[in-house]
Amino acid sequence: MNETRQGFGPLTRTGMAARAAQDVPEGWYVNLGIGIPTLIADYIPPEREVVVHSENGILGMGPAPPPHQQNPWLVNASTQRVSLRPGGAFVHHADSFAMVRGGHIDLCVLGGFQVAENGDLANWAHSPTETGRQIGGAMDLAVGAKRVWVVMEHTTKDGAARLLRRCSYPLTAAGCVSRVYTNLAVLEVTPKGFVVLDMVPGLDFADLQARTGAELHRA
Amino acid sequence: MNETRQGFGPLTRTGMAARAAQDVPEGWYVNLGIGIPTLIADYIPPEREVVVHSENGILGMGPAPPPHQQNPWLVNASTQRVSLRPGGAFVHHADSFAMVRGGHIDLCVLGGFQVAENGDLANWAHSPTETGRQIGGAMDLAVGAKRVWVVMEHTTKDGAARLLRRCSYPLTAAGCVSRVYTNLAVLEVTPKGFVVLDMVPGLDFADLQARTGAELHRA
Amino acid sequence: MIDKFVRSMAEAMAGIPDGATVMMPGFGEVGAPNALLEGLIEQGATDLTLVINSAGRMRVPGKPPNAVARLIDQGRVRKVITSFVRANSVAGDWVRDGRLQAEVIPQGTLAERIRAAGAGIPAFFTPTGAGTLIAEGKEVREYQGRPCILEEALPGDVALIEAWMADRWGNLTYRETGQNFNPIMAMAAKLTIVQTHNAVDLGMLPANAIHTPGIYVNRVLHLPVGDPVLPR
Amino acid sequence: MIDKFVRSMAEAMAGIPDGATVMMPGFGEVGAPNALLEGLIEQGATDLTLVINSAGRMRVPGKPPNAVARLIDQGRVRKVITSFVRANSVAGDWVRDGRLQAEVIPQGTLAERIRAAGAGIPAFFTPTGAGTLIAEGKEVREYQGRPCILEEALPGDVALIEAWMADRWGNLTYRETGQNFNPIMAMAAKLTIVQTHNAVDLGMLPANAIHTPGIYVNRVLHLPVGDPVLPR
Repeated sequence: MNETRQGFGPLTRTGMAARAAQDVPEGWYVNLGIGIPTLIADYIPPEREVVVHSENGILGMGPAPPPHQQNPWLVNASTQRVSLRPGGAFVHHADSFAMVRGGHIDLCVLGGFQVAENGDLANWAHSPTETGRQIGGAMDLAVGAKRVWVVMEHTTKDGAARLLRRCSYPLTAAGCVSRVYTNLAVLEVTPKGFVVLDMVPGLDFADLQARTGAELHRA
Repeated sequence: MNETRQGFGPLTRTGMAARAAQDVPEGWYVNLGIGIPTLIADYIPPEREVVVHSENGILGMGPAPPPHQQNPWLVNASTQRVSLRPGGAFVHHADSFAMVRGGHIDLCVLGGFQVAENGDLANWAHSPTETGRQIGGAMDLAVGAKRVWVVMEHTTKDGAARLLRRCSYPLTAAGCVSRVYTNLAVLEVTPKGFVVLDMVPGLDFADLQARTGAELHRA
Repeated sequence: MIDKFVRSMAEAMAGIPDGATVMMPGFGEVGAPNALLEGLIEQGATDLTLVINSAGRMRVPGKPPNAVARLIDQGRVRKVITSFVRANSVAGDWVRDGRLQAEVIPQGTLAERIRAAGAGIPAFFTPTGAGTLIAEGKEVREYQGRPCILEEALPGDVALIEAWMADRWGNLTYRETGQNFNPIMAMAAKLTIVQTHNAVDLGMLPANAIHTPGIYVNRVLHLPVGDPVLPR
Repeated sequence: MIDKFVRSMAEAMAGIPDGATVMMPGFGEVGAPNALLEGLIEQGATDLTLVINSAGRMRVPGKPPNAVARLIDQGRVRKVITSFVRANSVAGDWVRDGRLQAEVIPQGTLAERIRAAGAGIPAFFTPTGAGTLIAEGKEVREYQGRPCILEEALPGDVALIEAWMADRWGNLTYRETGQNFNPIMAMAAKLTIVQTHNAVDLGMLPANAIHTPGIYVNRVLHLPVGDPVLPR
């Protein structure tokens, strides 16, 4: 509480991924969205078996292979070349999304534009009328996974809050988010709103509140 | 027209199957129901490639193998041991019925209790209240196949008509039957009703009409 | 390390509660989880709803009833959801006497309702059964000029699965017509319990030919029970 | 003898009419029927509706647009049904100018609507998209306390498919992530046209690992086109 504003270190992208990775237990089936969520796989210790799903038809995805082992037929949902772990399976798109939509994925981690204190997520468009519409699998994942975590910067580049009372951007899904990992904090979405589970060292609660567009609660 | 009632020979079960087999062209995907329809496969010449579907998950079913080649894991929809033709595939029940319900089966041949002149089929129950209800895949096949043929005796053992103006038994599906092969005749179901395509030698039209509960039309 | 293998039938059956909806695949005896069904009979759960393609064979003099018939005959089944109830069967008797509810539906609708439960589809329209007794009480809507009825997903609490090969992640393959209802029931149940003829090391099943990915499987019991036995 | 192999691209493309709904699988460049798409560009059909996961990549200076973008840029596409339209793409420009309709929907709903068309399901409810812009104009009904929206089947007139192996009955297998939309689009289209890397004798594909049974396939063209090329 006696730190200055300059006294804390926001997490980097990889720092956020590593922090979220701590909370993924062995045996979970997880889908890791494009961007920072994809990096989470690199921070799960190899001895902790977590089965990674990719919506283009991989269950049991492994890391990017060394260049001489790359297989141009084996790409992830970001169309990056990846590998398959022993025990992995390939399926078609309807079967892949049956895993998602049927409630079989334990955890999906998505990037976000905005998260509201009621769990609403906005991560695909900035306005209802823009030409570009990149929905992809986000709506299916947000609705279908047993748990949805969001990893994103706590504020926009301009300093505007991304954690809000209500989202102003078009929704991806209503009431779906259970936890948010930002570069400043880890927050649980609860019936009373955002509860702060963790903050980066040196950051105080008031500072975090000042960067947040909804009321924060202490754990 | 000058034959006596005793002057014609009704087809046997295998005779009916052989007659229907004549009309199955190369390249069709067909499902052959339990009973006489199953026998049709034996009368399709080996050089005429017809792909037989069995709803328990076979596409490309072959005949019963010799005893020393029987495979207890390979049964048809009547749970008889069968074989697989080169090019055959095994699928699960939802994928098998997707072939049926999705309109991909060119022809399904079913047994029948009653067929009406509007194409209605009754082949699963004799009353709405009986305890035994053996629906199986008949409703799916009757609705889903591109064409439905029925193979059955022209009359019941008691001599009652099975070809009727309207079915009195519970329906399997409405308006689905396009052709009926009986032990006496081959009939097409048309917008004006039953049209007689073929009769066993020695039977005359009036005799056939006398055994039929709906008006017959000449081809 | 993920290891879904269990060491005993008791472990495989643990926690199946009274009142559960139990899915049982198999077509004839092929792909039928008969060992697990014996385990369930032993385990004692009652007031069950069975989802099963056929509610049991016809009575054959001199032949003992099969396991499903015995479970029914013990009064432990409240309801069957099935595509066949034979009049001359144990299930038929119990239905006739009003001691067993039977929801008899088209086999393809049964398969599709199970698949829908696994795939997160709460309800769908289908032309199958429209204009028949099956349509009674169901919403009807026309698509492409054909009447279609609204059918709901059919989820299970437990699925008993018979596999040919399994690994410790619960990936499964089946033999020949042994797939039948197994892959979709594994998808549709909250607790999926497998008996497998063969246990193989992780990575031994070909990745593009796994019939049931391990995500759908909770427990695997290695039981080399031998070939299916034909009823007749 | 059933023989679905055709000898030329012209034969493969014969009869695709103006106004057709054409389904194009592929995720990235993997499983994308690029040779057939070039054939379609050559063939000349216009006023097309494309069903495709992504309506085209972002513009990259110095890189030529891909085949889908060229088809759009020739004014031959009336509508895309897709899960991605990028603002900075050929499709994005045409949408912005009002010369291309875009129905942008969730990827899983896209897959399920295509599968539904293949499986004879005219419509289904899904929670995906409920409470979002996607739900506009759609019927909403609650199941298990969740709002669900009614989505209709998405059939095609033509599907262009990329397979790894094919036989003369049209049985297909795919490599690694090359399955993606291929098996379901093959099911959903009236006319399914395949380019295959490998042609094999009947009986060579393992019967319990065929991804697309031949019942869904009309024409197969043997074109060993080589590995997919990554966009970047």
